[in-house]
Amino acid sequence: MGIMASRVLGLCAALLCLTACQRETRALTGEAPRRSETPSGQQMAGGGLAPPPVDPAGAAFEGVAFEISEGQRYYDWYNCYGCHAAGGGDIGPALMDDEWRYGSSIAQIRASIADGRPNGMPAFRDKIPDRQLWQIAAYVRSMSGRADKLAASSRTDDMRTTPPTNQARPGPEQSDTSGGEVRR
Amino acid sequence: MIRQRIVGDLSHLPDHAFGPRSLMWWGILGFMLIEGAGFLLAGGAYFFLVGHVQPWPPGQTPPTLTWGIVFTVVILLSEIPNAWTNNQARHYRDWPTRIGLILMSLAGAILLAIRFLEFQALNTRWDADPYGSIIWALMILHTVHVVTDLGDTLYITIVSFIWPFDGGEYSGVVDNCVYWRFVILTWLPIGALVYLGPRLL
Amino acid sequence: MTAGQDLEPLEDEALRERLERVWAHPTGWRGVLTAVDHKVIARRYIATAFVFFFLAGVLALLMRAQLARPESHLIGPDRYNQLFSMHGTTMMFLFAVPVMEAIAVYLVPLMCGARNICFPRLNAYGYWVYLFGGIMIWIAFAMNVGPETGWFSYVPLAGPEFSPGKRTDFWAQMVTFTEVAALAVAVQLVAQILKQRAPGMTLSRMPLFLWSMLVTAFMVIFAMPAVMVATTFLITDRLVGTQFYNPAEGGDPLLWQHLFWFFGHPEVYIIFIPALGMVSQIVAAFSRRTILAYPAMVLALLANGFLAFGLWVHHMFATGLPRLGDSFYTSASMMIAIPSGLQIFAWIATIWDGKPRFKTPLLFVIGFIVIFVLGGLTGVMLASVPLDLQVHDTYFVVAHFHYVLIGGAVFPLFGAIYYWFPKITGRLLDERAGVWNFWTFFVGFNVAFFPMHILGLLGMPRRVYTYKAGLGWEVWNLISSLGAVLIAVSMLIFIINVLVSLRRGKVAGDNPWEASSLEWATSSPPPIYNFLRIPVVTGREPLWEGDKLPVMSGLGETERESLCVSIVEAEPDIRQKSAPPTVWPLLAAIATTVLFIGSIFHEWAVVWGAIPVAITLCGWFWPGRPTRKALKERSA
Amino acid sequence: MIRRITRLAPCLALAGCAGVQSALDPASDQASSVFGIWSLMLWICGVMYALVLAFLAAAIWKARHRLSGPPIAEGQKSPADRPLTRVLTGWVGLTVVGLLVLTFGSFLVDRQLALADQKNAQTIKITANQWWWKVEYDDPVPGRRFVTANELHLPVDRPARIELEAGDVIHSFWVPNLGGKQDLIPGRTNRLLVTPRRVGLFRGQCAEFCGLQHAWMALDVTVEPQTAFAAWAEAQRRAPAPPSTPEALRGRDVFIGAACNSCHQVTGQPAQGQTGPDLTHMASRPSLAAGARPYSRQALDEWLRDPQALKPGNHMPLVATRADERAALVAYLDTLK
Repeated sequence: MGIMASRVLGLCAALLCLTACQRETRALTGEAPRRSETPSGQQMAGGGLAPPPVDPAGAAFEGVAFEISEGQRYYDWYNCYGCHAAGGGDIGPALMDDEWRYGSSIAQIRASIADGRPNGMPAFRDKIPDRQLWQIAAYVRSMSGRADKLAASSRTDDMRTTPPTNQARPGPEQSDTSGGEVRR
Repeated sequence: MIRQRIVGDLSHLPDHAFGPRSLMWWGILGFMLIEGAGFLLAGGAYFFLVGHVQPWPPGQTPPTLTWGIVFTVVILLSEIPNAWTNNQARHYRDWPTRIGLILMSLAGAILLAIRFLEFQALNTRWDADPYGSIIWALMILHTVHVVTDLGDTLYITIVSFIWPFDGGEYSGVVDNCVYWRFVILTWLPIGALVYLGPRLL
Repeated sequence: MTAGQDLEPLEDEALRERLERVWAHPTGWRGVLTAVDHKVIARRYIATAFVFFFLAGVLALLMRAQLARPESHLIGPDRYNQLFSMHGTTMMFLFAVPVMEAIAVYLVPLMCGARNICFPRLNAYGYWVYLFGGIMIWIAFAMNVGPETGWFSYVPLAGPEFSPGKRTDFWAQMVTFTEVAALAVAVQLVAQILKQRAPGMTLSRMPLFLWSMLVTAFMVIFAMPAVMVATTFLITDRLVGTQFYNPAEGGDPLLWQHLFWFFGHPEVYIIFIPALGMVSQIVAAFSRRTILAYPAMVLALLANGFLAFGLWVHHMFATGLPRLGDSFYTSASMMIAIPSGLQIFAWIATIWDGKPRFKTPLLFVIGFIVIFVLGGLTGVMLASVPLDLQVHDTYFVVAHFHYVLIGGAVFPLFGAIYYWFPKITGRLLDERAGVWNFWTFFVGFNVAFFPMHILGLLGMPRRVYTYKAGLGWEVWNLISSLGAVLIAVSMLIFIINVLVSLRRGKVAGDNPWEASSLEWATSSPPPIYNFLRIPVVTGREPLWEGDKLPVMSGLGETERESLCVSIVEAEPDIRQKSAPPTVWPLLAAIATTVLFIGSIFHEWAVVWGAIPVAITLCGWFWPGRPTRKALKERSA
Repeated sequence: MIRRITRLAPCLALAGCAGVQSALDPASDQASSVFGIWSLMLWICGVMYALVLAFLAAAIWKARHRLSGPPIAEGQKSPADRPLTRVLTGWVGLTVVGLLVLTFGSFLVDRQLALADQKNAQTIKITANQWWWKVEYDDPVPGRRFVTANELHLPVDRPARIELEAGDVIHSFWVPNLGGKQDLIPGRTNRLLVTPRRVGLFRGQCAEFCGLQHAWMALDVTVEPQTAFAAWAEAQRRAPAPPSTPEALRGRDVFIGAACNSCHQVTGQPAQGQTGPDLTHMASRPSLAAGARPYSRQALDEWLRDPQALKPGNHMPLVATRADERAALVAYLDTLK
C-alpha cells in the first residue's frame, strides 16, 4: 500500500517535472527545428500543400512560455500588427476569435504564415526564418486561448487593446466558416 | 544550577484581562499594524498612480455611489451592536454576548452582500488601466478583512453555543470587537479613495 | 512557603516532576509534527536557515567559478541569471531574516524568563510556512523554474512581457511565504517583549538583545507589507493582466522600485539590528563588563530603526528623480552612520575598560568591527548622489553590501552560534577549530570581497555573467574567486566543528561563559518549561547581581501558563494560558502552501484555497475543554 | 576646493587605474567632479577607519593582562566610565562633523553637475533596447539628423546633452570615464550632461540588469577633436558607397530578400526596419553586436553563422543558413563603411 502510494506520487512528481520543465525551457539557439519536409498532399486553395495538422517539431514551441513570448516579439517586429492588429483583426482577419479557416494546429498556422493564403496573406517563407515562424505560430495560437494558459503571458507593456491573453478561452473548433476553403 | 530565593508567588494572579492588559490584544494590534501599513502603502500607490494617469479616472465613469453609500451607512451602524457586544462581554453577560455575536455575524453577512453589489457597480475592470487595477485592489483588500472578521465572528458565535464561556473567551469577544472597529475605520479612507477620489481628483 | 526563604533540593525535585507532567509533549513522529515549544521550533528554524545558507553559498561558488576567467563558457546566461537571483533571494529571504528571527525565537523567551513564547502555535505555523516556501522555491529552481530577475526583480523585466513562464511568479510567491513567516515571528516578539518579561525587568533593564529584537520586530511589521503590496501587484499584473506597472497605460515601473525599496532598505537593517543585539551580549559577556552608555545604545538602536525608513530612495538615485529630494536622502543616509558609529565606539570602549577573554565569539565580534566599519564607510560614500551615480550597480556596491551583511550580520551570527551553542545543545563548540574557522573566514572574506571595490571603480557592472578580457578586471576577479574558495574551506571547518561537537564537545554546564543574562540561569539545554520558577530581575545584569537568583513560584505548575506583566515596570499581571502541542499549525501551513502555490497558476485558487485554510484555523482555535453539554451531564 | 583635492588625489596609489572603462580615470568635467568627491570621501573615511582600528587595537593591547576578577555590572561605576563617555561624545561629534563635510561636499558637486553649462550643447538621444543602443544625433535641420548604433562620438570640450529612453526594459547608461550613470526607463525620458575634456576611446556598458545579455551590452565612445567629429558626422549622414564586387552585390540581394531588412535599416537601400540596430555604417564601427567582438570580417562571419553562440538569448535570428549566402552577406556588410 505504502509502496504503491509512493510510486504513484513519484510518477506524478515526474510528470509534473516533465511538463513544467518543457513549459519553461529556454532553448537559446537559432537553429530551426529538425522536421520532415514532406507535405501530406492535401491541396490548398490558392496552391500550396496542406501541412499535416500534427508536426513533431511543433511540440518544442507550442505551450513553451519562452517561445510564445519570443513569438509575441517577432509578431511585432515582422509587422503582423499591420494587418491583424493586436489580434482583433483589421485588414486581415482577427486572430483571437478562435475561428480557423486553415486549421488551428501550430503546424497549420505556421504553414499559413510561411506559404501565405488567398485574399491577401503573403508568404513569409523567405522573410522570416524557420524558427521565428514557429515562434510566431505559437504566439498566434495563444491569442485565441489555445495555448497552455500557464505559458501565455497576460499582457504586453503596450496600450491595452485585448483582454489578457492568458485569460482567453478556446471556443468550439470552427475549422471552416467561409465555406470550402480546403479542397478534399 | 544557580541557587534560588523565592521572593513572591504568582498563583493568585487573574487568568485573563481585557484590552491592552490581555496578551491577545497585543497580537491583534500587531496584525492591525501590519494590515494598516498595507492599506497605507496601497493608498500611497493610489496617489502615485494618480500622478501618472490623467484624467483620473481615465475615460470611465466613477464607481456608482448608491451601494457604496449603503455599505458605508451599514458598516457605520454596525458599530452600535459592536459596542454593545463589547460592553456585554466585558461584564461577562452570557446570553447578551451571544445575541451580540449573532447580530455582528448578520451585519457581516449583509455587508458582504452589499459588497457584492458594489463590485458590480465599479464601472471599471481590473485589467483596463492602472486606475481600474488600484480600485479593484483596494476593494478586494478591504473585502478580505470583512470576510476574515465575519469568519472569526461566526466561529466565536458557534463556540459560544457549544462550550461554556470562561474569562478568556469573553476577552476574545472583546478583541474581536476591537478588530471589527479596525475594519470600520479603515473603510473610511478606502471608501473615500474608491468613491470620492475619482470624483474629486 | 514564605517569601525570602531558601529552597531545599527536595522541593525542587517535586516541582520538577510536576512541571514535566504539565509541559509533557508527545514523542516520536507525533512529537515532531505537533511541537510548539519555542526551543524546538527555533532549533529547526536555525538548522533550516543554515541549510539554505550553505546552498546559496554553493551558488556563489558557482558564480565565482564562472567569473574567475573572462569570457568563460562554464555557465550560460540563462543559468547564471538564475544563480544570482537564487543566491540573493535565498540569502536575504530564506537565510538572513529567518536566522535572526530564529535565534530570537530561541533566546527571547529565555531572556525574558518565560516558560514558552507568547503564541506557541503561531510560532510553529510560521516555521512550517517558511520551510514550505523555501522548499518550493528550491524545487522550482531545480526544475528550471527558478527566479531569473534578481532578488529585487525590477519590472518591466520581471513583468508579463519580459519574464515569460512562471519563474517570476514562483519568486514573488516565495516572498509571500517568507513574509508571512517573518510577520508571524515579529508579532510574537513584540507581544513577548512588551508583555511577557520577567517580573522586575523594566524597560531600562532589558538586555540590549531584547531591545534590538523589539526594534527589528517593529521594522518587520512596517516594512514587510510594502513588499507584500509590491509582489501582489506584480503577480496580478502577470496573472490577470492588471496594469500597475505598465507605462503605456499610465502605470509606472518606478512604483515597483519605491515599494520594493521601502521594504528593501529596512530589510537590511532587519538583518543587521539583531546582529547588533548579539554583539552587545557577546561583548558584555566576554569583556565581563556591562555595556558602556546603555541609554545611548538603546537610543542608537531606535534611531537606526527609525532612520532606516528614510533611506530607500538612495537605491534609486540613477532613476532621475528630482535632485532636491535626492539631497534629502543623502543626508538621511549619512545620518544613520551616527548611531552605528556610536555603538561601535561603545563596544570597543567596553572591551577597553573590561576584562576581556578572547574566545571565538569575541574574535568574531572583532572581525565584525573591522569588516563592518569598512562596509559602513563605503555606505557613506554611496549615500552621496554624485558618487553613487558612478558606483551604483557595480561591483563596488556588491563589495559594500557583502561587507555590511557578512561583516555586519554573518560574523556576529557566527559569534552568536559559538556563544549560545552550549546553551542550545549543552556542549561547547571546539575552541581551536573555532579559531581556525574565524581566521579562514576573515581572511577569505577580505580576499574575496575587497577586490570587488576596485572592480567596481574600474567599471565592472554587477550581474554580468561574463566580461570582456583586457579591461584590467581579470586579476581582481581571479583573486576574488580564490577568496571564495577559502570561505568555503572555513564553512567546512564550521560544519565539521558543529557535527563533532554535538557528539563529543565539552559539556557546558549552565553558564560556561559566566554571562549575565537570564538564559544562563537555567540548565543547558533548558528543560521544556525553561525555568523551574520564574526569575525576578533587579538590575541590568541579573546573574552578576548576587549569588542567589530571586524567583517567583506558582506559575504553570498545574496547567500550561505564562506570565504577562505591565509594559514599562514589568509588574506581574496575568497568568496567561499557553497552548499545548497540536498538529493544526502544520495543517494550516499546508493549507496555506496549497493556496499560495495554487495562486501562481490560477487566480481562483485564492478563493477555493481559503476554505481549507479556514478549516484548519478552526481546528487550531478549537477549545480543548469539555463542552457545555458534557459539563451538564457530568454535573447531573 | 574640490578641484584642489582632485589635483592632490593622484598621490593615492591609483595611478594604475587608468582604463577605457574606469571611474578613476576621468575624461570629462562631470567625471572629474565625481572623482574629486571620491577623493575627499576616501581621505575622510580612511582617517575614520584608521581611528577605529587604532582604538580597537589599543583596547585589545590594553587587555593583555587583566583577565581575572569579578565582572563589572551596572551600578558598580568603573573609574573609566566618565572619561570614556566623554570620548564617546567627542567621537559622535567627530562623526557628525565628518558627515557634515561629506554631505556638503556631495551637495556642492551635485549642484555643479546639475547647473553645468549647457550652451552650444549637442543633443543626442539614446534609446536602449535588449541588448543594444540606438544613438540619434539631433540637429535643428531635420535632414542633418542621423542615427547610429552601439557607438557614440563626442566632440571634445563641447557639452553633450544626452536624452535617455528605453525601448523595452530598464537599462542604465554608463560610461565611467565620462561620468555617472543614468537609468533608461520605459515611459520616461532622463537627461545626462557630459562635457568631455580629453580625446580618447572609452567604453560604456549597461549598468542595470536587463536580461540574458546584460553582460554584452556595451557602447564604444570616441571623444575626438571638433573637426574630426564634424567629418565623422558628415560621413554618417551620407549613404555608404554602393557595393561594387559581384559577391557584395549578391550579398545585398540576400540582405534585401531575406529577413535582414525587416529589422535593420541601411540608408540608401530598401531596408527600413526599425527594430534592430541601424547598419548603414556598421563596418566602420569598432565592435560588433554591442561590444561583443571587435569588428572584423571574420567576427562578422562568426556572428552570422550563429548569433546565439556569441550572445545566447539575443533577438537576432539565424538568417543566412547557407554558407555561400553568408559569405555574400559578409562581403556586402563589410562595404557599409
